[in-house]
Amino acid sequence: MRFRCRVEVELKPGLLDPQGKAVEGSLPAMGWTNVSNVRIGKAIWMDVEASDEQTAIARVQEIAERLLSNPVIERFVVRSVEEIPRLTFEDHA
Amino acid sequence: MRFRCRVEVELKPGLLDPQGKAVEGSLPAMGWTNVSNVRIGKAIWMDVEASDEQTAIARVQEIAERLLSNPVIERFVVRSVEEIPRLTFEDHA
Amino acid sequence: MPSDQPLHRALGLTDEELEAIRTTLGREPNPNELAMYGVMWSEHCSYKSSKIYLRTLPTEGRHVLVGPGQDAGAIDIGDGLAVVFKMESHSHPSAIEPYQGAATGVGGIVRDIVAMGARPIALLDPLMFGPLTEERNRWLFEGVVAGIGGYGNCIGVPTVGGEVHFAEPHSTNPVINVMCVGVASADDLVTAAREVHEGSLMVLIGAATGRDGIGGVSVLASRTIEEDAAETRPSVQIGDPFAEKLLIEACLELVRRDLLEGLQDLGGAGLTCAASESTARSRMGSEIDLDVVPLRAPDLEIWEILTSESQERMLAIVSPDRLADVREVCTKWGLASSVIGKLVAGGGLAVRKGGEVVAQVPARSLADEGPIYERPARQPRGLDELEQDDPTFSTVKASPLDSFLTVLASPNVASKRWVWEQYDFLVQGGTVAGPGADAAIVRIEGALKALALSTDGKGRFGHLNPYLGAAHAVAEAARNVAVMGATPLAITNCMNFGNPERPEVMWQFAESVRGMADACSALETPVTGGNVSFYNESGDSSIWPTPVIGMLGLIEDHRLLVRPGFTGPGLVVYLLGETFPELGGSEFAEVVLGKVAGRAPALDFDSERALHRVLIEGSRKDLLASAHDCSEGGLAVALAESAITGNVGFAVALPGDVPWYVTLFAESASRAVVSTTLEAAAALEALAEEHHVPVFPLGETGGPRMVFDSLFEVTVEEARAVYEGTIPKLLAGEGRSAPGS
Amino acid sequence: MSRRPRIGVVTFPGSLDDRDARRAVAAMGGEGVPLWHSHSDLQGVDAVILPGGFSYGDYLRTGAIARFAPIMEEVRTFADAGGPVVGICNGFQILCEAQLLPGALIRNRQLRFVCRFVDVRVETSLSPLTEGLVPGEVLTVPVKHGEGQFVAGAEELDRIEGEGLVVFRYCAPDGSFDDEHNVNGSLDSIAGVRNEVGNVVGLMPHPEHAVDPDVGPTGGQPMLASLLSYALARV
Ligand SMILES: Nc1ncnc2c1ncn2[C@@H]1O[C@H](COP(=O)(O)OP(=O)(O)O)[C@@H](O)[C@H]1O
Ligand SMILES: [Mg+2]
Repeated sequence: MRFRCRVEVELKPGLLDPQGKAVEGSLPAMGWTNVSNVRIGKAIWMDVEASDEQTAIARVQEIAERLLSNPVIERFVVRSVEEIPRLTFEDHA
Repeated sequence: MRFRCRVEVELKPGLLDPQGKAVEGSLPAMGWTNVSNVRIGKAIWMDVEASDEQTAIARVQEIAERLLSNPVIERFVVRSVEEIPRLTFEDHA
Repeated sequence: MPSDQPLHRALGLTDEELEAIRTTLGREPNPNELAMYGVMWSEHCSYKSSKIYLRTLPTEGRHVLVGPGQDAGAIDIGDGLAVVFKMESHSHPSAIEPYQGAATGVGGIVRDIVAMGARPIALLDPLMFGPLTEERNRWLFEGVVAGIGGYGNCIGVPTVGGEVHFAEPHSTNPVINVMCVGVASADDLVTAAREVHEGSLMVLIGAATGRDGIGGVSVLASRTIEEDAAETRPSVQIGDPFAEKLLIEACLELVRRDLLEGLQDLGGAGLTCAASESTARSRMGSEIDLDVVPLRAPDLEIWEILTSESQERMLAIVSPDRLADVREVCTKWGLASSVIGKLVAGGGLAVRKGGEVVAQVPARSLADEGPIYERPARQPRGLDELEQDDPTFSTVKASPLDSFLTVLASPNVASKRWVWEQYDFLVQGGTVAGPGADAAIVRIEGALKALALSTDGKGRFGHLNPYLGAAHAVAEAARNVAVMGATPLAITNCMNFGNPERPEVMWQFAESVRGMADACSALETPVTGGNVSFYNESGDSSIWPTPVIGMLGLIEDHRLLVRPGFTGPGLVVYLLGETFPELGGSEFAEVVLGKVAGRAPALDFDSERALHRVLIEGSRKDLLASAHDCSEGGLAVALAESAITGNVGFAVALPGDVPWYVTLFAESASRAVVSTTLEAAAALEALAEEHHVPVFPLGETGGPRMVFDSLFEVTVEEARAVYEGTIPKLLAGEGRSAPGS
Repeated sequence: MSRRPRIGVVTFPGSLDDRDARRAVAAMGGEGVPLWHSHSDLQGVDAVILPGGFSYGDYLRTGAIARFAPIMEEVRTFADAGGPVVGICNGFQILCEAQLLPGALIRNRQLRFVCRFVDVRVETSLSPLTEGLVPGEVLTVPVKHGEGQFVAGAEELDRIEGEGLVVFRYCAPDGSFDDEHNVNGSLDSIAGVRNEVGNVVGLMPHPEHAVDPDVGPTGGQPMLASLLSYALARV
């Protein structure tokens, strides 16, 4: 079976996110106030062939740990689309 | 009230995603097979002060449209954390 | 595709063009064939409006190895080496997606150079935007610069020069040109003269074909922006510079090991263009099989495969006995290679899919026999009045100091450091003089020889007088090379214009070509290639006619090069060349008097050549401590830049019989500010006199201040702050229009 | 007469300054030995340089994919045995990803690529690039990167500083530190670090682009001279 999985990677909380900060800084001049705490991470999607969802997620977990994130500065969460149906673009489902 | 919101931006389907392609291409050599269709997008989090969730989401929608994406090559979805509680890192909730 | 009009019109073909296709084929074309003719006969690919004019350009010279008509021109620089160079526009895609538009522009021109078998060693990027006070223009500017850097930096080709101009007409139509320069051993050049054989294989190398950029460049660049807005939007492509880097290395290894009979990039019009051009060039026919083309999406239509502009692909012609070696090289670099067809007898291009012939047309009819138009041309109304409105003798209310600071702070004049610091100008280790000098100097590996490279466009002059605008662009590009001590050899160019279906634009084009031709003949710098970019207009706003010239020069020993900055105190400063009362089209007239009007400065080719001789000989005889050409902002800016760059002040005396603003700000051609030691001064004067170049001692260098006679003085530090600060400040929001306005 | 040290320079897909590094090594009297990413063989070199560039396009994260290349196993073994390893720019990023060096490199504070000649101050003589140099010495070398901002968690940074692992810092021409000269916003102006043992060093500036007086300042000469003698001393 094929599972569409999603890894979200972001900088660890204590670290400054230069990109997020820049976006936040540009908002007021464009007329948007009341927005704070902007952080920019990655959303990585992939299809995994596996016998069941748990196996698929375990595989992605491993990939995320070793390749998709750098533990020195980042953390991540893995979800399969089954778990988060409403999150996705329509055709991902 | 403050709402934590999340925008996910990705390249439109059909467009080449060089990052996803490079990651996918490197997986077999690292021992991971059965993974395909890797696409890398952005996950952008922000806190929005607003009277209700709908207003917050509308604001983020606007920001995503004007600042965070270019409709020529990208598309996006906006969600507030209330809608997707299980997706997040613990302290995002 | 919209269904409310006949297919051929939806594909951009006229009824007459359809008729011509019917005549060629002797039957009704099928939809796939129509799509192929649609892209190949587009303005962008066929040059149908410009061809009759381009034929009048001088293309021959003793250094020319390859002239116009191939992927890029080539110049012999001696020692068995050839320099390959070409410029191209990517303005239309960049106007809707600046990062990717500019990035893929770099990728495309680099592949043109690689297709000739040359290693790309330098990039230059002439750019034009609307004023940075508008948010959208800042977005375009920042995105384009990031895109050029993002792609060029990642493939390891240094971006060593270019230019940036700002003018209102570019608000809706930014101009993005990129020039690439490569070097090959003359024996390795992959030219049309190579022998190809019946039965040789067509091998597609690199990326898979996807739905991105279907009809992209050819369609986008053959219409005006508002026609594009909705329908053609998705045709922007995403660049993959990493794939390009691998493609460069693989192709150059194939060339070095002599494994190829031909090599062609896939750019505008994609596979259709590459296949038909290679086939036509081979004077044979070919059969290609679309089932073999690697696809990114399985459901691509036939016409989509044929016209997709997916990036980072090349088509090689390979003899069957070399195929294994070719595949091995591709695999080494991690690239796919697919035998998609072969050369056959005859002159037809036959395309198969699923075992059936889905298109069959004479290759030459696509590649070489497109329509040619002699479109009506007419001088724009009001041009004479515009020339009459000359600002040279207007009353000037601003003080000399204020005028100076206003001109120095103009974004056209101010330092472009913010741009070029985003480019890796050092990689490959050959950059002897990078951005910031009049010309970039890139040394040939292992030799004292170096290339001198400059790009120049003169939009304001062209607006007033397209003939002179083009001629000045050539002269200034040559002067930029000569001030550094190099000899101008040849040019490439990119002609940026509005809609050729308007007679006024066609007239501007014809005049520009005439100006370019005259200047190139006079300066003995033949045209080896170029690109025409039409349809740079939207609504009633068209860009100024702007041919951009890419000049190639050569200096035999790079250690003799002369730089623009004053090298220390105690030097004698001279002005070479004569200043005339010419403020028409000047920076001063625009930013101080608020006028883009008047007569463009005159240009005398003999004076220009004489100046070059003095500069080049002056460098060879080591008579020059510094040299910098006078262009935008006139003498005042040339002096200020020499001081700011060299970090040393000066005091100059100015002639009293001419109004100060003419002396300081006229943009008369054929001039340079030079400095020399006291000991060499007499020899320099003698050299100038020998060549009949007027030489005026202005004063000397030294101290922390720039002293302009009794008119005003300003510290070098203060001037530097203005000069360096302008663009960063504009981008940081100072001087911005209010949000929402 | 001692032999010429053989300095291996690894080419990954997307490496760019590999030829420049070999040329610079040769100019300084060594021999630059090309090494290929997919080979598991260091050809008996005396030191290894991981050069600058955009390995795998710098996609995902800089250095993230290259660190899995077969040759990196050999580099790790070589480093563990005390062999000198130098990472320049992308090479530095790869060494951090491989956790052969502490910290990480993220996008420049200004979010733009920067190509500029900068001054760096030598902070320790205990590294292959600074063995003969005196702490406090200022060298002019170019940087050219988009992701060179050195970061580490607070504790890790304390350890890096505490153990004296900082090799270079961005500085003013007089050797003082300030925000203006911190070209990419790195923590503590850090431009280069070493490992605990002192045989592995990484830096964002490019010494290989600063050895030839015809093309610019020569602050890279003393660094590469140090590498060559360090490499020979081990043999
Ligand atoms: N403005 C010009 N001046 C001279 N030659 C030109 C000009 N524009 C185009 N050419 C020549 O016409 C040929 C076709 O140009 P182009 O389609 O841009 O090349 P390519 O097919 O490699 O993309 C090239 O050889 C080019 O050098
Ligand atoms: Mg071409």
